Amino acid sequence: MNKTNAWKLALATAVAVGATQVARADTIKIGVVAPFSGPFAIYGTQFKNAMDVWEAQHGKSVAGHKVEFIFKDSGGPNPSAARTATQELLIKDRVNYLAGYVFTPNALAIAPLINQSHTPTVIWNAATSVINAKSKYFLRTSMTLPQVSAPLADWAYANGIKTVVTAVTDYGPGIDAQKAFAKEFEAKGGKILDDIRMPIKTTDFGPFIQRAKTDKPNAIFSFIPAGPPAFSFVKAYTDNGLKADGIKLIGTGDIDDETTLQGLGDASIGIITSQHYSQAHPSKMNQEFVAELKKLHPDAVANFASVGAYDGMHVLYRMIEAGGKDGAKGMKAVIGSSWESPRGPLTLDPKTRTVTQNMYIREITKGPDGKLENKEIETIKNVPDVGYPTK
Amino acid sequence: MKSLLPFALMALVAVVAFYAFPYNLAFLTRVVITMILVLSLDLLIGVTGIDTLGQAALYGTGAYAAGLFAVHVWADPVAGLLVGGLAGAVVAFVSGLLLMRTHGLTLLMLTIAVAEVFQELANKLDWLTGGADGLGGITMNPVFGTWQFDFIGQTGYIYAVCVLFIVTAILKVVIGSPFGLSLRGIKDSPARMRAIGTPVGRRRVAVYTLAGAVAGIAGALAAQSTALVSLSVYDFQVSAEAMIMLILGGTGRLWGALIGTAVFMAVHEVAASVDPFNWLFIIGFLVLAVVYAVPRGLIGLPEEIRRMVGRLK
Amino acid sequence: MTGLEVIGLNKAFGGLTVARDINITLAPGDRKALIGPNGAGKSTFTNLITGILEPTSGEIRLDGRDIGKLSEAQRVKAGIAKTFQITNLFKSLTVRDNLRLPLLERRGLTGRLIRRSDREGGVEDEVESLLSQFRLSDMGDRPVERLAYGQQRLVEMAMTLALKPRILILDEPAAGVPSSESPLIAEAISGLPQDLAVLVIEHDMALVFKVARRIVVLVSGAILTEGTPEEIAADARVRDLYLGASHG
Amino acid sequence: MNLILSIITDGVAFGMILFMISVGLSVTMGLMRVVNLAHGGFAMLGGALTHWAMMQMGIPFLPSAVLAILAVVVLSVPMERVLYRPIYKMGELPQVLATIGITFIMIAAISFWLGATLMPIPLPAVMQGSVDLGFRTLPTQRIYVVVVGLIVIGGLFFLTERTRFGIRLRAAVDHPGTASCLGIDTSRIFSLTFALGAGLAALGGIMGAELLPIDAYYPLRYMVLFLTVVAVGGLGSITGSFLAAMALGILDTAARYQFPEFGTIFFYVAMIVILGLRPQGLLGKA
Repeated sequence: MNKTNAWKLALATAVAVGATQVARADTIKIGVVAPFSGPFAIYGTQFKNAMDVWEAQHGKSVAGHKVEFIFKDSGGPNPSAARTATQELLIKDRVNYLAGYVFTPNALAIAPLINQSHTPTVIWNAATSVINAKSKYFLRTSMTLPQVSAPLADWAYANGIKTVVTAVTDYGPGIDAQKAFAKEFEAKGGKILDDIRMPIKTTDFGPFIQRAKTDKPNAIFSFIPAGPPAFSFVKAYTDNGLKADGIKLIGTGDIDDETTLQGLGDASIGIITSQHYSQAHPSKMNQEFVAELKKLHPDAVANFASVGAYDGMHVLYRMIEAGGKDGAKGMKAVIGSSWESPRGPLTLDPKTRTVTQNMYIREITKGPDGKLENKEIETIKNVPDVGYPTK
Repeated sequence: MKSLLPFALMALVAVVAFYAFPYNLAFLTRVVITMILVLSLDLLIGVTGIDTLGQAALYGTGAYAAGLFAVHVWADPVAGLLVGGLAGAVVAFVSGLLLMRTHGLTLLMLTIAVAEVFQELANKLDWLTGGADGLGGITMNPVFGTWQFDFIGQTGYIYAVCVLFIVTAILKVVIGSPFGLSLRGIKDSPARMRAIGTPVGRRRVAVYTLAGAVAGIAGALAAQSTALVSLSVYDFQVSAEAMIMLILGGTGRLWGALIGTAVFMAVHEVAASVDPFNWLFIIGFLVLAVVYAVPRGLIGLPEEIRRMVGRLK
Repeated sequence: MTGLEVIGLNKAFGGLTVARDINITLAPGDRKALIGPNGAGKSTFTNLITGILEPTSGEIRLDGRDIGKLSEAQRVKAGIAKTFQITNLFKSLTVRDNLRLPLLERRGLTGRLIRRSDREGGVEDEVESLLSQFRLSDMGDRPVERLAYGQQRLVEMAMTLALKPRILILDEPAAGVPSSESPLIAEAISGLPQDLAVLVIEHDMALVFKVARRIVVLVSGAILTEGTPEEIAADARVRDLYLGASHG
Repeated sequence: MNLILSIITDGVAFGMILFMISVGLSVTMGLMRVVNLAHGGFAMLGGALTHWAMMQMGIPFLPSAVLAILAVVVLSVPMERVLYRPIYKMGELPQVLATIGITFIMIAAISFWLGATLMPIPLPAVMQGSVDLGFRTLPTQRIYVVVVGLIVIGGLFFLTERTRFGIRLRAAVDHPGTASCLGIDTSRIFSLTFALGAGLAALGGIMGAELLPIDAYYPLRYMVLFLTVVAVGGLGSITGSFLAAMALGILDTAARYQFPEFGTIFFYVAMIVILGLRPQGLLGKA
């Protein structure tokens, strides 16, 4: 095969599609790659629900451009499926923008593609800092783990927690979260008594909790990816009666996100987590967001994935508004811009292309409706992605 | 001549697919790679009667070996394939020394366990493998220094199809050889093979090693075409789906492996794009329909139809 | 001596002795039969000779060489082969393939990956001559599972013979064969090469007396007596113990 | 000393759950010679139905659990008749394919009906909190798990050793051909055993939901775990399943206490060693 031909075709199909057209009433296509099936299908559901809310509030077109979404199921962390799906979106469906991406390897796998096609890609979840360094076309409306865990260390030390046992899932993000927390906590003068790494496929967390208990720390810090293991971990904490011994549980918001919160039971009251979003965030915008969500999907709850997608929609719409099909123009318009989100004020940091956002320290309490909620008790303002690689 | 007919048909399908789905070449490439993996499984399950659920251990090691070779040593695709194949063979040989002593459920579970151990090791050795983030930074050189991997995946597809042809042809020759005949003998009756003086244990290890090489080549191709290797190459799902595709297509004749893979992945792709949330229903019903209607797999369909027509007469 | 010598063979599973001080010789041209009631230890004896079981004590010699430590496969290479009690063939393979396998194995060719299995000249000639010897030429390309049972037994014997053994153990060659097909088996045994040492283990007394020149009687893992068919037929103990009991 | 006691208590509680879910699988696999990958699906159905009854219908824990188990049992009988019976004679590979298909449909049905979220089962007040054992505290729920587990194994012993059904069941497991010759109605035994296995799985799913939380993908997520217990215990052996579940539970727990960083590897290496030494499982027939 002739390589120049291939390149021409690639350019014709994916890169320069309509870059010079400014005709109105055209259709802008956006590919959404996320797990819609499989053990992580909850992410796809949360994304889709939040998109419905956005469309209900802001319509299906912007500045005269019709916006069309094409969904591709990536399953779990499966870079080859994610890459194939993305390639098809770019070549066959000729999408102008990409969005979604829940897992780090999936996002990393498409970096070479969007570098060639120059397609702005809004990451709605994947949370490793290094992703955005791999392509300047990545924009991120979720967060990065250091953003979340470092502020929690400050809060913990300031609130009488001097000794901590860390217990994190034994894989990249878990270790990153542990390091970010430990570094900050020890810098303040706190002490890490033990660092427990828990295998990814752990089912019974009781032993880890027992082991942590023997060290008699003021608190256990934990990061476990949201889902069944996080749920069992918190259950093991509450069931083993550590609260009575005065050992607090603190962690990233993954361990008590809204999709599992009600199942944790009243025993979980008092658990402290840090994250960028709580369904109970007391702002008018958030109340409207949640109200609209409940109207469209009565059983749904809003969590971090919801706002990742909702703000992702904001970024996509602003880009389309400014540039239509011209992704470069669109990106120029949104990078550095600030806006109000259901989670609070956001700025798309020009350096890291991840949103700078408030971090909230939340405590599980019983809300006015008798249901459990993550009540925000402290706000750390404007936290950038502190983990972005400095060359 | 007759034996070349299926190859001609295969070539025709490959060419037609290339022109009929010019925008789905990435997907087609994945299908072709999976076909190679399923072929390796057919050599074990279909030909020799060794039921395993651990192809992921061989496939994944091939992928990591090829990925690491490309990043640290030489980014030549063909050399990478050989390295992947070699890695798969080595893992198969070493683990086979233990695994091939067992049968049935025990063998299934042990092969699963080996794949799980490899996955955990790859996670632990994150300085080498990139851990949960995956092994990135793979940029392949042009194939034979001439054909550059292009954006829409034409080179990747043609390259993978060529590898599939070579692998299928080699396996056909092997199955038709005295060695292959002895494998089919082992499937029918290991006890009898022993009684005619065949060292059955060694033969099983040998075929497992060969299958390891083929699975490793499939893994290497996957690593090269995705340009990233993640822990998911060792997933139980990889082994399990390969087995489903093989049984779906029909075991023992290689063509069943190809048909099963093509049908399963095509149905999955179409069903998932029609309804990303509930496609599993479709796959479930497809699988059940095949079991109850054509227990020997899709490759037995023509005969089954002939028999039904015969009954009507 | 040439041939098989079994000297003082014992086998015990825990406290249970299943073979007790067995001494048997089998020289080229011998036609011996091993008989005995159910549970006498005939299968154990076969398994000890072919290497499936390891003896507790005693020696097994082939041409004066101790083969007690050799594996099953190695003993086949050394020249000891047996047929199976219940047909144990490669059911999905054709009759020709069933014969090719032992022939290829005997020549040490089954490790070959390249040549086609049906293109080895010497092997193919031998396949055809075995087929005609056992009158199976018409059905050579049929899968074995589609053959009548008696014919399957013949394939079984042809396969074992293909190994060119010097010691042939026929383990109940007529088991399960309808009596109408039984003469086929006797005829096939009579047609075996003259220099072959044959040990027949059989229940069918008519067959035993037709083919055997000497008969060994095994009871409770030990040899009761050995003699010509006439001597055995006249032996009162054998009558009581075996012939009378099982035919009565 | 405390450590050892801790390992044993946690290990036994974990092992009991593994036992309850896996024993039905072991017996059905031993009896019907069917590789039933859909077994975890019954545990999931039990959990999901309990969740649904409690959260959507407001029924308390105990009646919800009982209703869920009954529903699973009732469902399993026609399933065995229609879906399983044709595959008994088919050989392992079509069985794998058929039961994985059944699993897929179960998953798709539950995620269609109840969504992809976790389905928590709130515990009644008596089972909440923890109990002080002197050397440590133990979640009260685990005490119930152990007690229920002991009742199950006691009941199974009574059933297999002391009842006509049990004698026939053992005969059918040990000599499948002979049993039907002796006039034992094997098809009825298959039905009853299958239903019993499904019911036990549902019970295990509900009792184990604290450790193995229920969601639609439960049958695939824990399939390997349950099969491990069956393989290590030996096909068809109730005692074997019990020993295997206890051994794996305690081993796994010990690894978590002592060297969590090698947890998964340790579990699988232990399994490789056990099965390498005893390919038929602890109490499997050779």
